[in-house]
Amino acid sequence: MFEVSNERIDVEQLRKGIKNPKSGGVCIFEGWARNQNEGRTVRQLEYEVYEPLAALEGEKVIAEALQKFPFLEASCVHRSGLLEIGDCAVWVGVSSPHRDEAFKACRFIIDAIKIHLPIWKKEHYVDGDSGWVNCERCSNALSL
Amino acid sequence: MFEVSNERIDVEQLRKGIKNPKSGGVCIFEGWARNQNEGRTVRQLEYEVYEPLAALEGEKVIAEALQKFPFLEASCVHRSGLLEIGDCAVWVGVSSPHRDEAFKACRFIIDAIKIHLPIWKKEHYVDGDSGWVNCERCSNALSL
Amino acid sequence: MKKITVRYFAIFREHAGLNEETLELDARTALDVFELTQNRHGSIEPTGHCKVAINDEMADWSSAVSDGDTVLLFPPVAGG
Amino acid sequence: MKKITVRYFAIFREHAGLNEETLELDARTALDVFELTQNRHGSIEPTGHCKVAINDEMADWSSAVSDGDTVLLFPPVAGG
Repeated sequence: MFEVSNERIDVEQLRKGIKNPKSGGVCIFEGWARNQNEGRTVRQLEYEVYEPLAALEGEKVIAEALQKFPFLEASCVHRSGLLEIGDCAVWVGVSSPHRDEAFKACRFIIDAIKIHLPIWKKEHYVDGDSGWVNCERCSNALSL
Repeated sequence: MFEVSNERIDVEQLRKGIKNPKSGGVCIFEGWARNQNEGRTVRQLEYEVYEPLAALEGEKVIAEALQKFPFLEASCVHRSGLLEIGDCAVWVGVSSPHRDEAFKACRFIIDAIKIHLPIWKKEHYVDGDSGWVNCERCSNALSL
Repeated sequence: MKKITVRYFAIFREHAGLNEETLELDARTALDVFELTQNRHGSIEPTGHCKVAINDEMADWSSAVSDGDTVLLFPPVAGG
Repeated sequence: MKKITVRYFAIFREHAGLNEETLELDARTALDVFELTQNRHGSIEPTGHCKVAINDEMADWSSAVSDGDTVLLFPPVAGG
Protein backbone atom coordinates (compact mmCIF):
# COMPACT_ATOMS: atom_id res chain seq x y z
CA MET A 1 0.00 0.00 0.00
CA PHE A 2 1.44 3.33 -1.07
CA GLU A 3 -0.24 6.66 -0.41
CA VAL A 4 0.39 10.36 -0.66
CA SER A 5 -1.06 12.40 2.18
CA ASN A 6 -1.56 16.11 2.60
CA GLU A 7 -2.32 15.55 6.30
CA ARG A 8 -0.07 14.71 9.26
CA ILE A 9 1.00 11.05 8.99
CA ASP A 10 -0.70 8.85 11.61
CA VAL A 11 2.17 6.53 12.52
CA GLU A 12 0.16 4.54 15.09
CA GLN A 13 -2.47 3.71 12.50
CA LEU A 14 0.14 2.71 9.92
CA ARG A 15 1.94 0.49 12.42
CA LYS A 16 -1.33 -1.35 13.13
CA GLY A 17 -1.82 -1.78 9.40
CA ILE A 18 1.24 -4.02 9.05
CA LYS A 19 0.24 -6.35 11.92
CA ASN A 20 0.16 -10.03 11.07
CA PRO A 21 0.18 -12.95 13.55
CA LYS A 22 2.98 -14.58 11.54
CA SER A 23 5.19 -11.47 11.77
CA GLY A 24 8.16 -11.65 14.11
CA GLY A 25 10.33 -8.84 12.73
CA VAL A 26 9.22 -5.33 11.87
CA CYS A 27 11.35 -2.56 10.40
CA ILE A 28 10.06 0.98 10.18
CA PHE A 29 11.78 3.91 8.53
CA GLU A 30 10.66 7.49 9.08
CA GLY A 31 12.03 10.54 7.34
CA TRP A 32 11.69 13.64 9.52
CA ALA A 33 11.94 17.27 8.52
CA ARG A 34 15.24 18.30 10.06
CA ASN A 35 16.41 21.79 10.91
CA GLN A 36 19.69 21.71 8.97
CA ASN A 37 20.85 20.91 5.48
CA GLU A 38 24.24 21.56 3.94
CA GLY A 39 25.12 24.12 6.58
CA ARG A 40 21.89 26.12 6.37
CA THR A 41 19.23 26.35 9.05
CA VAL A 42 15.86 25.15 7.82
CA ARG A 43 12.57 26.54 9.13
CA GLN A 44 10.02 24.59 7.08
CA LEU A 45 9.90 21.99 4.32
CA GLU A 46 7.54 21.83 1.42
CA TYR A 47 6.90 18.74 -0.69
CA GLU A 48 5.44 18.92 -4.14
CA VAL A 49 4.14 15.55 -5.31
CA TYR A 50 2.76 14.64 -8.70
CA GLU A 51 0.23 12.25 -7.22
CA PRO A 52 -0.96 10.14 -10.17
CA LEU A 53 2.56 9.02 -11.04
CA ALA A 54 3.88 8.97 -7.48
CA ALA A 55 1.15 6.52 -6.45
CA LEU A 56 1.85 4.29 -9.45
CA GLU A 57 5.62 4.31 -8.99
CA GLY A 58 5.26 3.84 -5.23
CA GLU A 59 3.21 0.68 -5.71
CA LYS A 60 5.80 -0.57 -8.20
CA VAL A 61 8.60 -0.05 -5.66
CA ILE A 62 6.73 -2.07 -3.02
CA ALA A 63 6.00 -4.86 -5.52
CA GLU A 64 9.67 -5.00 -6.49
CA ALA A 65 10.73 -5.16 -2.82
CA LEU A 66 8.32 -8.08 -2.30
CA GLN A 67 9.99 -9.95 -5.17
CA LYS A 68 13.47 -9.37 -3.78
CA PHE A 69 12.86 -9.77 -0.04
CA PRO A 70 9.60 -11.67 0.56
CA PHE A 71 7.69 -10.15 3.48
CA LEU A 72 4.18 -10.33 4.85
CA GLU A 73 3.03 -6.71 5.02
CA ALA A 74 4.37 -3.36 3.89
CA SER A 75 3.09 0.13 3.55
CA CYS A 76 4.41 3.56 2.75
CA VAL A 77 3.00 7.06 3.02
CA HIS A 78 4.67 10.21 1.72
CA ARG A 79 3.63 13.70 2.71
CA SER A 80 2.85 16.56 0.39
CA GLY A 81 2.51 20.20 1.39
CA LEU A 82 4.12 22.20 4.15
CA LEU A 83 5.96 20.50 7.05
CA GLU A 84 7.31 21.87 10.30
CA ILE A 85 10.64 20.69 11.77
CA GLY A 86 10.18 17.26 13.33
CA ASP A 87 7.19 16.35 11.17
CA CYS A 88 7.20 12.96 9.51
CA ALA A 89 7.74 13.36 5.75
CA VAL A 90 7.73 9.69 4.83
CA TRP A 91 6.85 6.46 6.66
CA VAL A 92 7.86 2.98 5.49
CA GLY A 93 6.94 -0.14 7.47
CA VAL A 94 7.63 -3.79 6.67
CA SER A 95 6.72 -6.83 8.74
CA SER A 96 7.92 -10.36 8.03
CA PRO A 97 8.53 -13.63 9.90
CA HIS A 98 12.21 -12.79 10.44
CA ARG A 99 14.07 -9.52 10.76
CA ASP A 100 16.51 -9.82 7.87
CA GLU A 101 13.89 -9.43 5.12
CA ALA A 102 12.16 -6.68 7.09
CA PHE A 103 15.34 -4.60 7.29
CA LYS A 104 16.34 -5.21 3.67
CA ALA A 105 12.90 -4.59 2.18
CA CYS A 106 12.43 -1.41 4.24
CA ARG A 107 15.80 -0.05 3.12
CA PHE A 108 15.12 -0.99 -0.50
CA ILE A 109 11.75 0.79 -0.45
CA ILE A 110 13.00 4.09 0.99
CA ASP A 111 16.07 4.11 -1.28
CA ALA A 112 13.94 3.49 -4.37
CA ILE A 113 11.32 6.04 -3.37
CA LYS A 114 13.95 8.73 -3.13
CA ILE A 115 15.18 7.92 -6.63
CA HIS A 116 12.07 7.09 -8.62
CA LEU A 117 9.09 9.07 -7.37
CA PRO A 118 8.09 12.45 -8.82
CA ILE A 119 8.45 14.30 -5.51
CA TRP A 120 10.31 17.56 -4.95
CA LYS A 121 11.47 19.11 -1.72
CA LYS A 122 11.76 22.83 -1.12
CA GLU A 123 13.58 24.09 1.93
CA HIS A 124 12.58 27.38 3.55
CA TYR A 125 15.52 28.80 5.48
CA VAL A 126 15.45 30.97 8.59
CA ASP A 127 17.05 33.81 6.59
CA GLY A 128 13.91 33.98 4.43
CA ASP A 129 15.53 32.36 1.42
CA SER A 130 14.32 29.08 -0.04
CA GLY A 131 15.63 26.44 -2.42
CA TRP A 132 14.68 23.24 -4.20
CA VAL A 133 16.83 20.32 -3.02
CA ASN A 134 19.02 18.63 -5.68
CA CYS A 135 18.44 21.47 -8.12
CA GLU A 136 21.66 23.44 -8.03
CA ARG A 137 22.18 22.85 -11.73
CA CYS A 138 18.63 23.26 -12.95
CA SER A 139 17.24 26.65 -13.85
CA ASN A 140 19.74 28.61 -11.78
CA ALA A 141 22.06 29.07 -14.72
CA LEU A 142 19.33 30.70 -16.73
CA SER A 143 17.58 32.34 -13.80
CA LEU A 144 15.58 35.41 -14.70
CA MET B 1 18.89 4.21 26.98
CA PHE B 2 18.23 0.50 27.54
CA GLU B 3 15.44 -0.84 29.71
CA VAL B 4 13.75 -4.06 30.64
CA SER B 5 10.00 -3.79 31.07
CA ASN B 6 7.48 -6.17 32.58
CA GLU B 7 4.67 -4.04 31.13
CA ARG B 8 3.38 -3.62 27.59
CA ILE B 9 5.88 -1.54 25.58
CA ASP B 10 4.61 1.98 24.85
CA VAL B 11 5.89 2.44 21.30
CA GLU B 12 4.45 5.96 20.91
CA GLN B 13 6.31 7.14 24.00
CA LEU B 14 9.57 5.54 22.85
CA ARG B 15 9.28 7.09 19.40
CA LYS B 16 8.91 10.53 21.00
CA GLY B 17 11.99 9.82 23.09
CA ILE B 18 14.29 9.68 20.05
CA LYS B 19 13.06 13.00 18.59
CA ASN B 20 15.76 15.53 17.77
CA PRO B 21 15.44 18.58 15.50
CA LYS B 22 18.65 17.51 13.74
CA SER B 23 17.29 14.04 12.94
CA GLY B 24 16.27 13.35 9.35
CA GLY B 25 16.37 9.54 9.33
CA VAL B 26 14.80 7.22 11.86
CA CYS B 27 14.96 3.43 11.88
CA ILE B 28 12.83 1.41 14.27
CA PHE B 29 12.93 -2.33 14.78
CA GLU B 30 10.24 -4.21 16.64
CA GLY B 31 10.26 -7.89 17.51
CA TRP B 32 6.72 -9.23 17.78
CA ALA B 33 5.57 -12.48 19.36
CA ARG B 34 4.59 -14.55 16.34
CA ASN B 35 2.28 -17.54 16.24
CA GLN B 36 4.66 -19.98 14.59
CA ASN B 37 8.18 -21.27 15.11
CA GLU B 38 9.90 -24.18 13.44
CA GLY B 39 6.60 -25.68 12.33
CA ARG B 40 4.85 -25.44 15.70
CA THR B 41 1.93 -23.19 16.56
CA VAL B 42 2.73 -20.85 19.41
CA ARG B 43 0.08 -19.59 21.87
CA GLN B 44 2.16 -17.42 24.21
CA LEU B 45 5.76 -16.36 24.74
CA GLU B 46 7.56 -15.96 28.02
CA TYR B 47 10.78 -14.01 28.46
CA GLU B 48 13.05 -14.53 31.42
CA VAL B 49 15.51 -11.68 31.83
CA TYR B 50 18.36 -11.40 34.30
CA GLU B 51 17.86 -7.69 34.73
CA PRO B 52 21.08 -6.45 36.40
CA LEU B 53 23.27 -7.88 33.64
CA ALA B 54 20.82 -7.34 30.79
CA ALA B 55 20.67 -3.61 31.58
CA LEU B 56 24.46 -3.39 31.74
CA GLU B 57 25.05 -5.34 28.53
CA GLY B 58 22.24 -3.47 26.77
CA GLU B 59 23.85 -0.12 27.52
CA LYS B 60 27.17 -1.51 26.26
CA VAL B 61 25.58 -2.55 22.98
CA ILE B 62 24.14 0.93 22.41
CA ALA B 63 27.49 2.56 23.26
CA GLU B 64 29.25 0.27 20.78
CA ALA B 65 26.71 1.10 18.07
CA LEU B 66 27.31 4.81 18.68
CA GLN B 67 31.04 4.27 18.14
CA LYS B 68 30.52 2.40 14.88
CA PHE B 69 27.62 4.38 13.37
CA PRO B 70 27.38 7.81 14.98
CA PHE B 71 23.74 8.76 15.57
CA LEU B 72 21.85 11.34 17.60
CA GLU B 73 19.42 9.31 19.70
CA ALA B 74 18.79 5.63 20.38
CA SER B 75 16.78 3.62 22.80
CA CYS B 76 15.84 0.02 23.35
CA VAL B 77 13.33 -1.74 25.58
CA HIS B 78 13.02 -5.50 26.01
CA ARG B 79 10.03 -7.21 27.57
CA SER B 80 10.11 -9.73 30.36
CA GLY B 81 7.23 -11.95 31.41
CA LEU B 82 4.31 -13.39 29.47
CA LEU B 83 3.42 -12.11 25.98
CA GLU B 84 0.43 -12.75 23.76
CA ILE B 85 0.75 -13.19 19.98
CA GLY B 86 1.31 -9.79 18.34
CA ASP B 87 2.77 -8.21 21.47
CA CYS B 88 5.98 -6.24 21.08
CA ALA B 89 8.87 -8.16 22.68
CA VAL B 90 11.63 -5.71 21.86
CA TRP B 91 11.76 -2.17 20.49
CA VAL B 92 14.89 -0.52 19.05
CA GLY B 93 14.82 3.03 17.69
CA VAL B 94 17.66 5.11 16.27
CA SER B 95 17.49 8.63 14.88
CA SER B 96 20.31 10.39 13.04
CA PRO B 97 20.81 13.16 10.48
CA HIS B 98 20.84 10.65 7.59
CA ARG B 99 19.24 7.27 7.10
CA ASP B 100 22.31 5.13 6.51
CA GLU B 101 23.60 5.33 10.09
CA ALA B 102 20.07 4.92 11.45
CA PHE B 103 19.56 1.64 9.56
CA LYS B 104 23.02 0.29 10.36
CA ALA B 105 22.98 1.21 14.06
CA CYS B 106 19.46 -0.20 14.51
CA ARG B 107 20.45 -3.49 12.89
CA PHE B 108 23.66 -3.67 14.90
CA ILE B 109 21.77 -3.12 18.16
CA ILE B 110 19.12 -5.79 17.62
CA ASP B 111 21.68 -8.32 16.35
CA ALA B 112 23.93 -7.73 19.36
CA ILE B 113 21.06 -7.85 21.83
CA LYS B 114 20.05 -11.26 20.57
CA ILE B 115 23.58 -12.56 21.06
CA HIS B 116 24.83 -10.89 24.22
CA LEU B 117 22.00 -10.27 26.66
CA PRO B 118 21.00 -12.76 29.36
CA ILE B 119 17.45 -13.19 28.08
CA TRP B 120 15.66 -16.49 27.47
CA LYS B 121 12.53 -17.20 25.51
CA LYS B 122 10.07 -19.95 26.30
CA GLU B 123 7.40 -20.85 23.77
CA HIS B 124 4.05 -22.18 24.91
CA TYR B 125 2.46 -24.20 22.14
CA VAL B 126 -1.23 -24.70 21.41
CA ASP B 127 -0.83 -28.42 22.15
CA GLY B 128 0.00 -27.58 25.78
CA ASP B 129 3.71 -28.32 25.40
CA SER B 130 6.40 -25.70 25.94
CA GLY B 131 10.08 -25.27 25.17
CA TRP B 132 13.02 -22.94 25.67
CA VAL B 133 14.24 -21.54 22.35
CA ASN B 134 17.84 -22.41 21.33
CA CYS B 135 18.06 -25.10 24.02
CA GLU B 136 17.74 -28.34 22.10
CA ARG B 137 21.15 -29.44 23.31
CA CYS B 138 20.99 -28.21 26.88
CA SER B 139 19.47 -30.34 29.58
CA ASN B 140 17.41 -32.44 27.20
CA ALA B 141 20.06 -35.11 27.00
CA LEU B 142 20.02 -35.51 30.75
CA SER B 143 16.33 -34.81 31.19
CA LEU B 144 14.82 -36.37 34.29
CA MET C 1 4.34 20.64 -36.18
CA LYS C 2 2.64 18.86 -33.28
CA LYS C 3 0.30 20.16 -30.66
CA ILE C 4 1.99 19.25 -27.34
CA THR C 5 0.83 20.08 -23.82
CA VAL C 6 3.87 20.68 -21.62
CA ARG C 7 3.60 20.53 -17.82
CA TYR C 8 6.25 22.04 -15.56
CA PHE C 9 6.96 20.88 -12.00
CA ALA C 10 8.63 22.36 -8.93
CA ILE C 11 11.52 24.66 -9.91
CA PHE C 12 10.57 24.36 -13.60
CA ARG C 13 7.06 25.58 -12.79
CA GLU C 14 8.42 28.46 -10.74
CA HIS C 15 10.83 29.42 -13.49
CA ALA C 16 8.18 29.17 -16.21
CA GLY C 17 5.63 30.99 -14.07
CA LEU C 18 2.90 28.58 -15.18
CA ASN C 19 1.79 24.97 -14.63
CA GLU C 20 1.24 24.00 -18.21
CA GLU C 21 0.79 25.31 -21.71
CA THR C 22 -0.11 23.86 -25.08
CA LEU C 23 2.38 24.58 -27.82
CA GLU C 24 2.87 23.88 -31.49
CA LEU C 25 6.29 22.26 -31.57
CA ASP C 26 8.51 20.75 -34.24
CA ALA C 27 9.49 17.91 -31.87
CA ARG C 28 10.25 14.25 -32.56
CA THR C 29 11.32 13.17 -29.06
CA ALA C 30 10.83 14.14 -25.43
CA LEU C 31 14.32 15.65 -25.54
CA ASP C 32 13.23 17.90 -28.39
CA VAL C 33 10.36 19.16 -26.22
CA PHE C 34 12.78 19.79 -23.36
CA GLU C 35 15.12 21.77 -25.57
CA LEU C 36 12.38 23.73 -27.33
CA THR C 37 10.97 24.85 -23.95
CA GLN C 38 14.33 25.66 -22.40
CA ASN C 39 13.52 29.35 -22.14
CA ARG C 40 10.54 28.36 -19.98
CA HIS C 41 11.95 25.80 -17.48
CA GLY C 42 15.43 27.27 -17.58
CA SER C 43 17.38 24.03 -17.16
CA ILE C 44 20.49 23.44 -19.21
CA GLU C 45 21.08 19.84 -18.18
CA PRO C 46 18.23 17.40 -18.81
CA THR C 47 19.72 13.93 -18.94
CA GLY C 48 20.84 12.10 -15.87
CA HIS C 49 19.12 14.30 -13.33
CA CYS C 50 15.85 15.42 -14.86
CA LYS C 51 13.08 12.99 -15.82
CA VAL C 52 10.24 12.99 -18.28
CA ALA C 53 6.82 11.38 -18.53
CA ILE C 54 4.49 11.23 -21.50
CA ASN C 55 0.75 11.01 -20.80
CA ASP C 56 1.39 9.99 -17.16
CA GLU C 57 3.88 7.24 -18.00
CA MET C 58 7.56 7.54 -17.23
CA ALA C 59 9.48 7.81 -20.50
CA ASP C 60 13.00 8.15 -21.86
CA TRP C 61 14.37 11.33 -23.36
CA SER C 62 14.54 9.47 -26.67
CA SER C 63 10.84 8.49 -26.53
CA ALA C 64 8.81 9.73 -29.50
CA VAL C 65 6.10 12.32 -28.93
CA SER C 66 2.87 12.44 -30.92
CA ASP C 67 0.39 15.14 -31.74
CA GLY C 68 -1.86 15.67 -28.71
CA ASP C 69 0.59 14.23 -26.14
CA THR C 70 1.10 15.72 -22.71
CA VAL C 71 4.80 15.88 -21.78
CA LEU C 72 5.66 16.24 -18.08
CA LEU C 73 9.04 17.79 -17.33
CA PHE C 74 10.43 16.77 -13.94
CA PRO C 75 13.42 18.44 -12.30
CA PRO C 76 15.65 16.19 -10.14
CA VAL C 77 13.49 14.42 -7.55
CA ALA C 78 14.04 14.59 -3.79
CA GLY C 79 11.53 12.40 -1.97
CA GLY C 80 11.87 11.23 1.62
CA MET D 1 37.26 -26.35 48.82
CA LYS D 2 35.53 -23.06 48.09
CA LYS D 3 32.13 -21.85 49.10
CA ILE D 4 30.42 -20.95 45.79
CA THR D 5 26.89 -19.70 45.26
CA VAL D 6 25.56 -21.09 41.99
CA ARG D 7 22.56 -19.49 40.24
CA TYR D 8 20.60 -21.30 37.57
CA PHE D 9 18.59 -19.60 34.81
CA ALA D 10 15.75 -20.57 32.49
CA ILE D 11 15.98 -24.26 31.51
CA PHE D 12 18.83 -24.78 33.98
CA ARG D 13 16.64 -23.49 36.80
CA GLU D 14 13.77 -25.68 35.72
CA HIS D 15 16.02 -28.71 35.50
CA ALA D 16 17.64 -28.00 38.88
CA GLY D 17 14.30 -27.23 40.52
CA LEU D 18 15.82 -24.25 42.32
CA ASN D 19 17.10 -20.71 41.67
CA GLU D 20 20.35 -20.95 43.54
CA GLU D 21 22.29 -22.88 46.10
CA THR D 22 25.54 -22.45 47.97
CA LEU D 23 27.93 -25.34 47.60
CA GLU D 24 31.37 -26.37 48.79
CA LEU D 25 33.18 -27.06 45.54
CA ASP D 26 36.70 -28.11 44.58
CA ALA D 27 36.65 -25.67 41.64
CA ARG D 28 39.41 -23.57 40.09
CA THR D 29 37.50 -22.15 37.10
CA ALA D 30 33.97 -21.34 36.01
CA LEU D 31 34.10 -24.45 33.86
CA ASP D 32 34.83 -26.55 36.93
CA VAL D 33 31.69 -25.14 38.58
CA PHE D 34 29.68 -25.95 35.46
CA GLU D 35 30.92 -29.53 35.42
CA LEU D 36 30.55 -30.10 39.16
CA THR D 37 26.90 -28.98 39.00
CA GLN D 38 26.06 -30.92 35.85
CA ASN D 39 23.61 -33.16 37.64
CA ARG D 40 21.68 -30.01 38.60
CA HIS D 41 21.48 -28.01 35.35
CA GLY D 42 21.63 -31.07 33.14
CA SER D 43 23.58 -29.57 30.26
CA ILE D 44 26.30 -31.58 28.58
CA GLU D 45 27.59 -28.81 26.32
CA PRO D 46 28.74 -25.62 28.02
CA THR D 47 31.12 -23.88 25.68
CA GLY D 48 30.00 -22.05 22.62
CA HIS D 49 26.34 -21.84 23.51
CA CYS D 50 26.11 -21.42 27.26
CA LYS D 51 27.52 -18.40 29.09
CA VAL D 52 28.77 -17.66 32.56
CA ALA D 53 29.00 -14.64 34.82
CA ILE D 54 30.85 -14.26 38.09
CA ASN D 55 29.48 -11.75 40.61
CA ASP D 56 27.31 -10.07 37.95
CA GLU D 57 30.11 -9.69 35.40
CA MET D 58 30.27 -11.69 32.21
CA ALA D 59 33.20 -14.11 32.42
CA ASP D 60 34.97 -16.80 30.42
CA TRP D 61 34.75 -20.47 31.20
CA SER D 62 38.46 -20.32 32.05
CA SER D 63 37.96 -17.47 34.56
CA ALA D 64 39.12 -18.31 38.09
CA VAL D 65 36.56 -18.56 40.87
CA SER D 66 37.25 -17.53 44.45
CA ASP D 67 35.78 -18.46 47.78
CA GLY D 68 32.53 -16.55 48.25
CA ASP D 69 31.91 -15.95 44.52
CA THR D 70 28.48 -16.17 42.94
CA VAL D 71 28.57 -18.03 39.63
CA LEU D 72 25.66 -17.50 37.22
CA LEU D 73 25.06 -20.30 34.74
CA PHE D 74 23.30 -19.11 31.58
CA PRO D 75 21.81 -21.46 28.98
CA PRO D 76 21.89 -20.25 25.35
CA VAL D 77 20.27 -16.82 25.16
CA ALA D 78 17.32 -15.95 22.93
CA GLY D 79 16.45 -12.29 23.24
CA GLY D 80 14.38 -10.34 20.78
